[in-house]
Amino acid sequence: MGLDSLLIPAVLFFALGVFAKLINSDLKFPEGMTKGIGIYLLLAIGLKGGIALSGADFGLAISSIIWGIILGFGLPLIGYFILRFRNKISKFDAAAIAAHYGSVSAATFLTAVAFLEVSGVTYESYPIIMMVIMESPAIIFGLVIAAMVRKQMAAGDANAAEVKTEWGPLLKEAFTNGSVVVLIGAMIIGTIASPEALEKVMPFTQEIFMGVLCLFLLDMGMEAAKKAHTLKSAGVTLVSFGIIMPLVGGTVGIIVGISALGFSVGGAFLLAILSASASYIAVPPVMRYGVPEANSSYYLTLSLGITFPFNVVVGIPLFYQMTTMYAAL
Amino acid sequence: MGLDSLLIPAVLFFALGVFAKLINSDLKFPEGMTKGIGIYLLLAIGLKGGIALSGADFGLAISSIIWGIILGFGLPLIGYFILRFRNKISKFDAAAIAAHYGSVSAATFLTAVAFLEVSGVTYESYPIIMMVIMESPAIIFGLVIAAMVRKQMAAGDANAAEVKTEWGPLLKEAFTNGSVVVLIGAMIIGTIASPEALEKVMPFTQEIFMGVLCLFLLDMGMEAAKKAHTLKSAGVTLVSFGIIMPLVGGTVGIIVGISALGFSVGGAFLLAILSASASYIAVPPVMRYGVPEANSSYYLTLSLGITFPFNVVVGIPLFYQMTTMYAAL
Amino acid sequence: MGLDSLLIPAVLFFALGVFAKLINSDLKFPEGMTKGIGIYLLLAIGLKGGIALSGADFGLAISSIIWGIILGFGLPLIGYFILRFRNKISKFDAAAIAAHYGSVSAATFLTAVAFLEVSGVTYESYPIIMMVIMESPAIIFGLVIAAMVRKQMAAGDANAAEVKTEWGPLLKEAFTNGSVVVLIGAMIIGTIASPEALEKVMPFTQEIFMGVLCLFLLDMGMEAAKKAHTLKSAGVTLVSFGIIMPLVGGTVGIIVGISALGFSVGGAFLLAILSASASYIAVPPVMRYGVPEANSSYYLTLSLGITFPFNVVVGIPLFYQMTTMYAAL
Amino acid sequence: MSVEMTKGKAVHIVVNATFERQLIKLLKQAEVTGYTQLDARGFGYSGEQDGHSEGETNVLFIVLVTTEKAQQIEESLVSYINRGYPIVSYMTDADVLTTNKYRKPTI
Amino acid sequence: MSVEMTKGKAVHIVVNATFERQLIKLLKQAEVTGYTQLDARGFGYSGEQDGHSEGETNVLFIVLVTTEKAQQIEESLVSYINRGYPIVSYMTDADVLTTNKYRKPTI
Amino acid sequence: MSVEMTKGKAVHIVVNATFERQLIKLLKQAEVTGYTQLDARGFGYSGEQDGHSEGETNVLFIVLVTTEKAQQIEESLVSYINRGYPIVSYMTDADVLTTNKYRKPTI
Ligand SMILES: Nc1ncnc2c1ncn2[C@@H]1O[C@H](COP(=O)(O)O)[C@@H](O)[C@H]1O
Ligand SMILES: Nc1ncnc2c1ncn2[C@@H]1O[C@H](COP(=O)(O)O)[C@@H](O)[C@H]1O
Ligand SMILES: Nc1ncnc2c1ncn2[C@@H]1O[C@H](COP(=O)(O)O)[C@@H](O)[C@H]1O
Ligand code: NA
Ligand code: NA
Ligand code: NA
Repeated sequence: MGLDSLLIPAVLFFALGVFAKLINSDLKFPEGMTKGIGIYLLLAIGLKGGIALSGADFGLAISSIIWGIILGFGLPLIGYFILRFRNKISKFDAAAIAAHYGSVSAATFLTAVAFLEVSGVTYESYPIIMMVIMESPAIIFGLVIAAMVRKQMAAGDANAAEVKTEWGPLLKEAFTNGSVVVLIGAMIIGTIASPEALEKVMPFTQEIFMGVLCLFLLDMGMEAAKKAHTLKSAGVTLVSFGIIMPLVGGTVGIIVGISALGFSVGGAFLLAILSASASYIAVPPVMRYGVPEANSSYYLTLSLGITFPFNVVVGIPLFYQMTTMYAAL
Repeated sequence: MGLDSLLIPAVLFFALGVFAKLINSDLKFPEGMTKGIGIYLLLAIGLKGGIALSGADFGLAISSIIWGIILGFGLPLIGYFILRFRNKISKFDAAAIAAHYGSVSAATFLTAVAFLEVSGVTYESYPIIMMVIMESPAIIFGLVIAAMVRKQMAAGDANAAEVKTEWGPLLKEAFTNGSVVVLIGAMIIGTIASPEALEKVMPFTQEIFMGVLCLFLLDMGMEAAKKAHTLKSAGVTLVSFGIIMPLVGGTVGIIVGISALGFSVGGAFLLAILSASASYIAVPPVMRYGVPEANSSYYLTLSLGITFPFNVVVGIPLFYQMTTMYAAL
Repeated sequence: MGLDSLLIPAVLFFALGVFAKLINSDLKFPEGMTKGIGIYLLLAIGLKGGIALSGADFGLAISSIIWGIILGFGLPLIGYFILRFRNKISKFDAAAIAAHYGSVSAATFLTAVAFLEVSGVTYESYPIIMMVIMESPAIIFGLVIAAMVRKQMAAGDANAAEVKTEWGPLLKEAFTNGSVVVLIGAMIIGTIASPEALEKVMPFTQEIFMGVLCLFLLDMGMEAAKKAHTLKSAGVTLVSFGIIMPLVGGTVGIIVGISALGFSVGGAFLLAILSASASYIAVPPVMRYGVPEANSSYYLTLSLGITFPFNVVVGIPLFYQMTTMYAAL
Repeated sequence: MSVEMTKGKAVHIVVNATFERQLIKLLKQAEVTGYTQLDARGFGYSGEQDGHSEGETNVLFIVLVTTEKAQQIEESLVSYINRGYPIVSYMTDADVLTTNKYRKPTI
Repeated sequence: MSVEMTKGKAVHIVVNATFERQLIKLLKQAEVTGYTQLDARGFGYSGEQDGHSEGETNVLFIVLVTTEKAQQIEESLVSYINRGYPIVSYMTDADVLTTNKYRKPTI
Repeated sequence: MSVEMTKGKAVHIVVNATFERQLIKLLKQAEVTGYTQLDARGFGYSGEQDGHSEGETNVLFIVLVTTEKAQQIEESLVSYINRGYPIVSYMTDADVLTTNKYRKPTI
C-alpha cells in the first residue's frame, strides 16, 4: 500500500519538483500561476464538499464542526507546549509555528483523497467541512498567544503603548482570510445551487481536478526543496518538531475520527491527514503580519520543507495503516 | 424564475466575490489571471458562435449585423442625451460613458446564456454575432463625439494645434481592439475549420466553459464591490443612469429582437441583455487613451459597480419576463 | 492535404495571432500566461509519451534514443557549416543559431500531431522520446563551439583569463534546463505511475490538450509576427538560412525515420518535423547566458519569425508528402 | 523654454506584501497626495523573498514628497521596524515635474 | 583601479499602461538610446490604479539621459498632462557606468 | 525628534533575467547585506526586451551600499559588459533609514 501511494501521479510530480531543485534546474512557474491554481483547487474542493453535504446527516455535520473547532484549538496548544518544552524556541516563534500545525494543508488532503480514490476506498464528506473549520481557530490561537506574550513583556516596558495589539483587524484575518472565504463560500454554493446547473461546472471542477493537482504539486515540490535548503538554520529542535508534530496530530485525528465521530476508515484517515498537516498558504501571511516578532523563515521551512513531504511520502501510507488497525480494534 | 437565476453557480460566485470585498477579505486573484480567463472566454464564445453560424441563415445573419450596427450607434446616442439632459455631466464624460453602454459585457451575456441553458430555453446564435458587431460602433461614437467637443472648444482657444486629434490611431482602436480581434477571429475560425478538428477542441472550449466562468465571475464580484466603494464620488445623476440606461437598452433590445428580427424568446432575451449591458473590459482602455479629458474613475464604477450587478441580479430575470410577455402580444 | 493542414484550429489561431500583430492590435497575453501554458503542454506530451512507451519495443526505443543523439549533434553541425559557408556570420552567432536548429520546437511537433490525428494517420510514440533527447545535444554543441572559438581568440589576447569558460554550469544547463526536466520527468511518470491513477489525470492532460494548444499558438502567432519585424536587421543570409535549414533537417529526418528506424509514414513525418524545427523556448535563454558574444536578437527572429511559420504552413504538408513518397520507394 | 521642476524627495520603502495595506494607511495619515507601488523580490536579514507566495513577496513604494514630509514618513516607520517588520527605506533628491495646469503632483 | 562614471539624469515617468505606446514614441523622438519599464500600481489624482485591468495599470519608465535631454523629455510631457493624461515624472542625478568597450549606454 | 539617515548609494543594475543568478553571486561576493529585485522590460543596444520569455525579460536590482562598495560592484560588472552581456548600471545618492534597534540595513 505504502508503495502505491508513491505511484500516484500527483505524488510523483511532487517528487519531480523536488528533484528539479536538487539538480538546481532553472525550472520555474510564472509568477502567480501557483496562486491561481490554489484558488481553483479550493473552489473545486469546496463545491465538492457542498454537494456531498446537501445529502449529509445534519447531526453528524454539527458534531464534525464542533470537533473541528476543538482540534483547531487543541492541536496548536499541544504543538506550543512541545515547542516550548525545552525553552529553546522563543514564545513568539512557538505561537506562530503552532498556528501552522493547527491549521491544515489542502494539498496534503487532496493527495490523500487521490490515494483513497486510487485504492478504491470510500470516505465521508465530513472531513471536508472540518478542513474548512480548522483553518480559523489555529490562526486565532497564534494571534492571541502572541498578544498575551506582548502584554507580558510590555509589563516591564516603558513605551508599552507602542506594542498595543489591534484585536479587530487581527481576528478578522482568521475569518476573512482568502482561502477560508473561497473554501466556505464554494461549499455553501455547492449546497444551494441547482443540481442541473452544477452539472455544467463539473467538467471544470471535478474531471480535470486531479490533473491540475499534479501541476500544483510539481511546483510545491520545487518550493519544498528550496525551503529544505534552509534547514540547518532552523536547528534540530525545530526540524524534529516537523516530524513529531504530524505523528501526534495524525494519531489524535485517527482517534477522534473513529471513536468520537464514528467515521469509516477512509473518513478517519482523512481527518488524520488534516490533523497531521500544516498550513503553508493561508497561515504564513497572517503570522507575518500578526506576529512580526517571530522568525518568518521558520514557518515555511517546517510546514513545506519538512512536514508536507513527510506526510505525502510517509504519513499517507502510515496513517492509512494505523487507521485500519485502530478501526479493527 | 427570478430566484432561479440566482441559483446559477456563476451568479452565486459573483455574489461570493462581492461578499468577500464587503467583509474586506484579502482574497485576490494573481495579476493577469482574470485577463487570461477573459481571453479564454472570448475565444470559446467566438468559436461557439462560428460553429453555430456555419449552419445559420445568411439573410437573417446579415440583418442581425445591420441591426447590431444600428444599436451600436443608437444606444450610446440615447445614453449621451440622457446624461447631458440636465447638463450636469461634462460632454467628455458623457461621450466616454455612453460609449461603454453602447458596447457590451461578455460576462453578462454568458451569465444570461447559462440562465437559458439551466432553464432549458433554446436561443439562436445570431445574438453572438451581434455581440461581436456591437463592440466597435460605440467606441467610434465615443471618440468622434469627444473629437467634436474638442474642436468646439478649440475654436475659442489659442493653442488649438495641440488638441488636434489623430483620427487614424483612434478609429483603428475600434477595430484592432484585442477583444474584438479574438472574438471575431475565433468566430471565423469556428466557421471555416474542419468539424472533426473542432471536435478535438470542444472539451476545452465548451465542456469546462461554465466552470471557468464561475472563476471569472468570482473575481468580477470582487471588482464590482471595489468600484461600488467609489459610488458617492460619482453622484446621484450617474448612479441613477447606471440603472436607467440598462432598462432603456433592454427594452429596445427586446423590441428589436422580437419585432425587427423575429427572434425566439431566448434570442430576443439575449439581445436585450446585450443592449442593457455595458462594457468594462474592451472600452475602458480605449476611452482612457482616446478621451483623457473624461474622468476615468466614472466608467468602471458605473459599468462594473452598478450596471453589471443590476443586470445579473435584476436584469436577467426581469428582461426574460418582459421578453416572454412582449412575445406573447 | 496541404490545405487541410491550414484548417486545423491550432494553425488557424496561429494565423489569427499573426494577423492581430499585422494590424497592430493591442491584443496581449498577460505576463506569464504563455510560460504557464508551455509547462502544461510539456507535462501533457511527456505523460502521453511515457504511457505509450510503457507498451513500446525496448530495442526500437534504444535505437531511437541513439539516433536522437546523432541528429542532436549532427544537425547543428550541418547548420553551423551552412552559416559559416560564406564567412558572413560570426562564429559565435553561427554556434548559437545552429544550436537552436539542432534542438526542437514542441509547438511545431504538436501541430504536426494534430495534423496527423485530423487526417486519421497513425504514428509511433518513439518520436516523442526523440523530442526529449534532442533538446540537450544541440545545447552542448553550441556551448562547446563557442568555448573553442573563445580559446582560439584568447590565444592572441592578453587578459585571456577573463574569458575562461566555466564548463560545469554551462553543460549542466543542457540537462537541468526546465523544459527538459518537465518533459523527461513527465515521461518517466507516465511509464511508472499506476494506470488507473493516470486515468484520472487524462481529462486534464489529454482531453483539453488540443484546445489549450490553440491558445498557445494564438500567442505564438503574435510573437512570430513581432519577430518578423526585425527581419531586415537579420539580413538575407540569415533569413534564407531560416528556410533552407528546415528543408535540410526535414529531409534528413525522413531518411532516418524510414530507412534507419523503419518508422511508419506518421512516425517518420514527425521525426522530419522534429529535425526541421528550431527551438524558441528552451535554447534561447541558454545561449543568452552561455554565448553572450552572439547577437541574441537573431535567434528568435529566425526560429520563431521564420522557421516556425514556415514549418507550420509549408513544412507540415510538404514533409508529409515527401515522407509518403519516400516510404513508397 | 524650459520647464521648472520642484525640488523634493523620492522616498523609497520596501515592505513585505502583507504590510502593504498598513503602509498605505500610514501614507494616507501622512497626507501624501499619491504613491507608486512595484511588486518586488529581494534578500535581507529576514532571508530571501522570492515572490512565490504573498508572504514571500515584497512591494517597493515610491513616494514624492517634501523633505519635511519625507522625514515624517521615515519616522513613522521606525517603530514598525523595531517590532520586527522587514522594512527598508531610503530617500533620494528628486526634481518633480509640476509645471502643468493642475500643478500636480502636490508633493 | 576605479571605474569612472558619467554624470547624467535618471528620468522617471509614471504613466497609465494605455499611454505606454505613445510614451515610447515620445522617447524615440527624443532620441534616447534606451529605457527600462516596470509595471506598477499606484494612487493619485485619478484615483487608485490597482493593476486589475490594462486601464488600471501604471508603467514606470526609467530613462538615463543627459541633463539637457532630460529637460527636453519633461517638456514633451507637459502638454499631455494638460490634456488630462495621468502622468507623473521626476528626475534624479545618476552616475552612469559607461566604462566598457562599447562605451554604452550613450546617455 | 527626527530620524538621522545614513548617507550611501543606491546602485541600480539592469540585467537580462538569464544573468540573474550570476549577478546575485557577484553581489554576495561583494558582501552586500541585501538587495531588491524588480522584473522589468526595456530597450537598448540588444534590442527590445518585452518580457515575453525568460530570455527577453530584464531584472532591475537596487542595492543600498557605501560609496566604496558601490564602486567595487560597478567594477565587477565591467568585464561582463565587455563580454557582451546586456548590463546597464547607475548609482544615485541615497539617505538610508538605519535608525532602528537592529541598525539595519548595514550598507
Ligand atoms: N542593502 C539592501 N539594499 C537593497 N534592498 C534591501 C537591502 N536590504 C534589504 N533590502 C530589501 O528589503 C527587504 C527586507 O529587508 P530585511 O528586513 O533585511 O529582510 C529585502 O527583502 C530586500 O528587498
Ligand atoms: N506623490 C506621488 N508620488 C509617487 N507617485 C505618484 C504621486 N502622485 C501620483 N503618482 C503616480 O502617478 C500615477 C498617476 O498620478 P495621477 O495623475 O495623480 O493619478 C499614480 O497612479 C501614481 O502611480
Ligand atoms: N539609456 C537607458 N536608460 C534606461 N535603461 C536603459 C538604457 N539603456 C539600456 N537600458 C536598459 O538596459 C537593458 C540592456 O541594455 P542594452 O545592453 O543596451 O540592450 C535594456 O533592455 C534596458 O532595460
Ligand atoms: Na493540522
Ligand atoms: Na450595451
Ligand atoms: Na531541429
